[in-house]
Amino acid sequence: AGTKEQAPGVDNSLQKIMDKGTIVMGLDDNFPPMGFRDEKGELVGFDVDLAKEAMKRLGVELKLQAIDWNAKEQELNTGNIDCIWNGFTITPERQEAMTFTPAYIHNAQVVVVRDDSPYTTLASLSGKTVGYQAGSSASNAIDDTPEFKQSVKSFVEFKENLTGLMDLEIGGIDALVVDVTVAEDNIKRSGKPFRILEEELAPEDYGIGFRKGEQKLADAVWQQLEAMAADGTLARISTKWFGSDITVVAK
Amino acid sequence: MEIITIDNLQKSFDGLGVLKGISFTLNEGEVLSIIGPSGSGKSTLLRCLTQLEPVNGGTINVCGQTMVSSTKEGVVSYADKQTLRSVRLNLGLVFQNFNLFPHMSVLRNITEPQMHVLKRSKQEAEKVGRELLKKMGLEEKEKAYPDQLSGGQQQRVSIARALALNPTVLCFDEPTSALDPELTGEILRVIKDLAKEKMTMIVVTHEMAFARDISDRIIFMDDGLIVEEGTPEALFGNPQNPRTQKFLNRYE
Amino acid sequence: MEIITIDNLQKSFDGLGVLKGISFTLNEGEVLSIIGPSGSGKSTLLRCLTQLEPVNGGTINVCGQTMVSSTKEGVVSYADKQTLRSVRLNLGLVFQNFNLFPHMSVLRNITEPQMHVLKRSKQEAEKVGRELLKKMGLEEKEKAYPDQLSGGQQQRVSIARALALNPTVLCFDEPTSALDPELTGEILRVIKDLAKEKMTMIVVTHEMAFARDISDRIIFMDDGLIVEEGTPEALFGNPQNPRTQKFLNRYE
Amino acid sequence: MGNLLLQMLVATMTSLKIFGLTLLFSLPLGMLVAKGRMAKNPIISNVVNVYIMIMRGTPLILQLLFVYFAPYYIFGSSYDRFTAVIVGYTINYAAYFAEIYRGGIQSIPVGQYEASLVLGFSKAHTFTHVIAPQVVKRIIPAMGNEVITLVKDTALAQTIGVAELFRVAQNASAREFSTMPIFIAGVFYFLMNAIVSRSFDLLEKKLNYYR
Amino acid sequence: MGNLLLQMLVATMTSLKIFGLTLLFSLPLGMLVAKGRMAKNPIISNVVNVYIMIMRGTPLILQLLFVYFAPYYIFGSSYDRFTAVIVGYTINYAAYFAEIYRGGIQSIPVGQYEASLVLGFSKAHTFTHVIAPQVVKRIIPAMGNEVITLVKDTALAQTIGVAELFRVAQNASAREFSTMPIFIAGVFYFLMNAIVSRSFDLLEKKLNYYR
Ligand SMILES: Nc1ncnc2c1ncn2[C@@H]1O[C@H](COP(=O)(O)OP(=O)(O)OP(=O)(O)O)[C@@H](O)[C@H]1O
Ligand SMILES: Nc1ncnc2c1ncn2[C@@H]1O[C@H](COP(=O)(O)OP(=O)(O)OP(=O)(O)O)[C@@H](O)[C@H]1O
Ligand SMILES: [Mg+2]
Ligand SMILES: [Mg+2]
Repeated sequence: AGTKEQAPGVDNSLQKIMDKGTIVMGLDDNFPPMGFRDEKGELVGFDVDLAKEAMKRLGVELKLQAIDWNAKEQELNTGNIDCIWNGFTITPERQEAMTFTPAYIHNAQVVVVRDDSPYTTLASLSGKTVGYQAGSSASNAIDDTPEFKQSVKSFVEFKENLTGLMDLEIGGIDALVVDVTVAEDNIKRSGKPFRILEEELAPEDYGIGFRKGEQKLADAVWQQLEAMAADGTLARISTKWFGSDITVVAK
Repeated sequence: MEIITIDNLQKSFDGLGVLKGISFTLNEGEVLSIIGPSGSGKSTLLRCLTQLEPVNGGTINVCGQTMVSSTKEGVVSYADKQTLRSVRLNLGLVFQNFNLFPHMSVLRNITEPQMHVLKRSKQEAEKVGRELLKKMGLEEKEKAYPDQLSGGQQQRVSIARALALNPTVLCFDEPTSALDPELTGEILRVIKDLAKEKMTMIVVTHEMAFARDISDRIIFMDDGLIVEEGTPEALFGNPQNPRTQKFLNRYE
Repeated sequence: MEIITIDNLQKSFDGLGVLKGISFTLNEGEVLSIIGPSGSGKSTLLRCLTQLEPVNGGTINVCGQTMVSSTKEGVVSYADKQTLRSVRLNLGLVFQNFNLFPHMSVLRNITEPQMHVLKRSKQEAEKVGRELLKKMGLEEKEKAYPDQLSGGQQQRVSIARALALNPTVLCFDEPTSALDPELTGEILRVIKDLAKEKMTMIVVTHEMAFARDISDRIIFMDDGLIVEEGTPEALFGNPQNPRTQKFLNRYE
Repeated sequence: MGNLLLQMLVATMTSLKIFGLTLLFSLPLGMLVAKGRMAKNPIISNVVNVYIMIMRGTPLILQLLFVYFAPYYIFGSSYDRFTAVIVGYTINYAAYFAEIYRGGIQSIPVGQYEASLVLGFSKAHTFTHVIAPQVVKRIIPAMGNEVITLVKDTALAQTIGVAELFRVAQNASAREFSTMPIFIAGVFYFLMNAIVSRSFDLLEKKLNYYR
Repeated sequence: MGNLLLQMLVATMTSLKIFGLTLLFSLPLGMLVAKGRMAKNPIISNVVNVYIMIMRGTPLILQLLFVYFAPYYIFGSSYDRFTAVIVGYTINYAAYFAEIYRGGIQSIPVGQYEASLVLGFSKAHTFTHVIAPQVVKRIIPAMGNEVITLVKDTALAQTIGVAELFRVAQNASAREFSTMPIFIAGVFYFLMNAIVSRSFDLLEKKLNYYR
């Protein structure tokens, strides 16, 4: 991994970004509230606000690039984007393949069900049909919860969380595994009768992903986040999107 | 015995009269030729008779069954389905351009109608088919497909197909006009043979010499009407109507 | 003056000889007819002459330019592109089935080659075109498209198209065989007129009476060879070769 | 690697099931639609025409979403996603097949009908024994093209969550950080289509016993 | 709602850009491919044939992913996603157009070439003034079908992250939790295709001045 012109062992990633003056951030433009398009078609969201501020402080221009989430690894590897910053869960496999910052938010994969359904625990979903977004960390979370994985009758993969939620609404699936942030946001905005099971799947951390070996760039971005935590910017942005400070930087 | 009686037959396309009151009778064993200039309504007459076109007025009676009749006020009433079907079976039609079934072998073209319409067994149908093919001089061709035959051979197969259903009357619409002169001979010979066997036939043709040769009676049509009618000798030897005279002049 | 000299012309398709050594000359102002049974190689001869088919041996000389020659050993050598082009311009060919350009108006069919090949201006080309159409009795049809014309009219347009390039020799390959008898007359009259104007022509035809009428000389071909050659009087009145006699017999 | 191939083979079975069931239902349904399109009743023929225009004028993905979700919003009830895929593909392909059938039927010379009528064939017999066999021969090339498109279109079933070949290939590709699985899927589709092509060629040759 | 429509119109512009650019490049490229397919040199014609078979035998989605990502793995460099979309669509549609061109060219009677030759037309002039105009007329119905398919296929550009109409509709649908935007997109596609259909009908009529 890493760009090819880079000599082995030499990390000039930060220098390259500073020289270029821009950094391209890849995100799924359909992943509220972390990143999505508002009514005007502008990319907005918690992660977008964070990235804008951090890059401003770093002194580079931020370019947002919507990508197909299924192809994010290729997008990063082929240099079409410089980082993935979009509620991106840190997993051991991903850490093998790319360089992460530390966690800036704790997240959990939760299970969304219809309000009128009888399910209250993971065990109660035994023999039922469960959905998740293809290529998302929900699939890893399920893999990491083998009893749950085995008890479920079948899994359905969707290209979009939205399709999954719609499918949940019409009863095509009994439950949808999704990030807690996404789940809460969707329930709030759609006003649909969904609820979240208390029992969580693997708790997880969101980080920012860079090409493997681009540690200097990752460190530089992380420093900006720490600074933002220190002066309260981070808390302000979190409150705007989630109603409270849920970040974990420097805590 | 009268096999076909047509009375005051009327037919128009889009309000334009094509048959303007045709009446004639056909007796058993008789060969009737219909001649006349292009557009005079000869084909339309055969098509009305064989139920390929609905008529606008008049009466058609076939083998004692009234196929269609109409009141003075012009209300046309066709017979019930059953009768129409039985009338249709009394009439065989040989098309100008054969209309063989291209996806069936020559023999199958002849057996298929027998099996479906007369409910003959396959064996019986094939026996009849082979006999007819032999009569038509096509015993070698039973396995061939229509496109592998010359036009004259195709026309003979289509005659055999019609004969296989034992029609009381066989109608021909210019059976040689899609054939080049060389092939015309074959077909005319076949029809002559049928005439000798006293097959009742109506032949629309522009082969004057042939019409004269085989017919018991000839009808000359022009502009939707029968202008003159008579024996070949009378019509060709001594035509009465000026239009007939003019028409026949061209052919001398 | 000799315009075309063909010597020992040979042509085979897939090793099968179709022209087996044809030699003749054509003089200025002469009308040469080529007759013979189907498959004797008449069309192939015209196609070799007009470069639509490559030859396998022999020499062709047109207007003093050697188009193709070959050694005793059978090595065929064509002239350079420039010469071939100029030879082609000396020869006009009228096809059996016209080959008009269906997407061009009648006038455009005639002007397009003049403008592209002779680099005439549009004005000049249209002037020539209109004159030729008048000569062909088609002055009213210049704006029509080929599919709106009868076969005979189409053939006359194709003759005008060839004439517009001022060919030294005009070749016809059965110019009437795609026409029904009624339309044949028009074309034969046009060719007769051209003969009267001393246009040099080669006419492949199966209209014996016509060949006899217009030709200065007639060649009878059979099986890739010239069997007999002579004036119409000699060839029709007193054919020497038994094959010629037999062929002409059919047409009496 | 062996595991990946196995997984892809399983997913290929799903793709083939979509393919097979769609053909099974849309081939006869297409005939009904064609009959409707040619109906003498102008209401029927116009309604069917609008249906055909919508099916041909909008993306299949969108039709799939619609077929799966609309019934819930309209009738408050829903059904199995695989069934929805089959329904969506079937009504889409029936429209395409209908137009091919119609072209084929209308190209049969009227003389074939007239000969059948005069010989006394029933309407049903005329259709099954005279017209249909000739139509089949004429439409084979067009049908071949459409069936090849169907093989490729099965890749869109993932839109409503059916794990067919292409979905599985994309997952594997993400998991292994490599385009290889997608490339392998390409080879699979190519092979399936090679088989379809070849079958239609053979069929065409087989029906060449007459012109 | 007004805002949504505006957004969708903007996205429609992207879809139309893909549509227009693809046509701009694939129409002439298709002619080159057709020439290659008909080349006397068997190596050229076979290579081109394999290319056509791959383009027709594998899903367009897969080709898009391949075109966008493969260059990096092979050459170590990558390029703009919109460019990749245009390249992907162009090489795909060029293959389809090539086969249509080839059918058209091969249906022109040999007499047209012979007449041109005997009249002394150059090869280029024969092609541009005699053959091509007749080919255009003959291929219009087939081209019409293919162009309609292209309109719908623009919806697949989202596979490599291009925000065309269908992507935007899906986003809006997620935001507003409603299928309405997708339905509206369907109407947009339908209208675009109605325009395409109508244009081809008019063109066909216009070229009907000769048979
Ligand atoms: N289906 C039709 N619709 C409208 N007019 C028709 C139809 N069929 C025949 N006609 C017209 O009816 C008239 C008689 O046609 P018909 O074919 O019966 O003449 P015909 O005597 O058989 O001529 P021909 O010797 O040329 O075959 C013609 O003017 C023809 O144009
Ligand atoms: N392109 C070809 N390939 C193979 N054989 C051919 C080809 N063109 C002509 N022939 C054969 O060459 C022979 C002569 O054909 P040609 O057309 O020159 O005869 P023709 O004298 O013009 O006959 P017709 O009077 O029927 O036009 C025939 O046997 C024909 O089958
Ligand atoms: Mg008639
Ligand atoms: Mg010839």
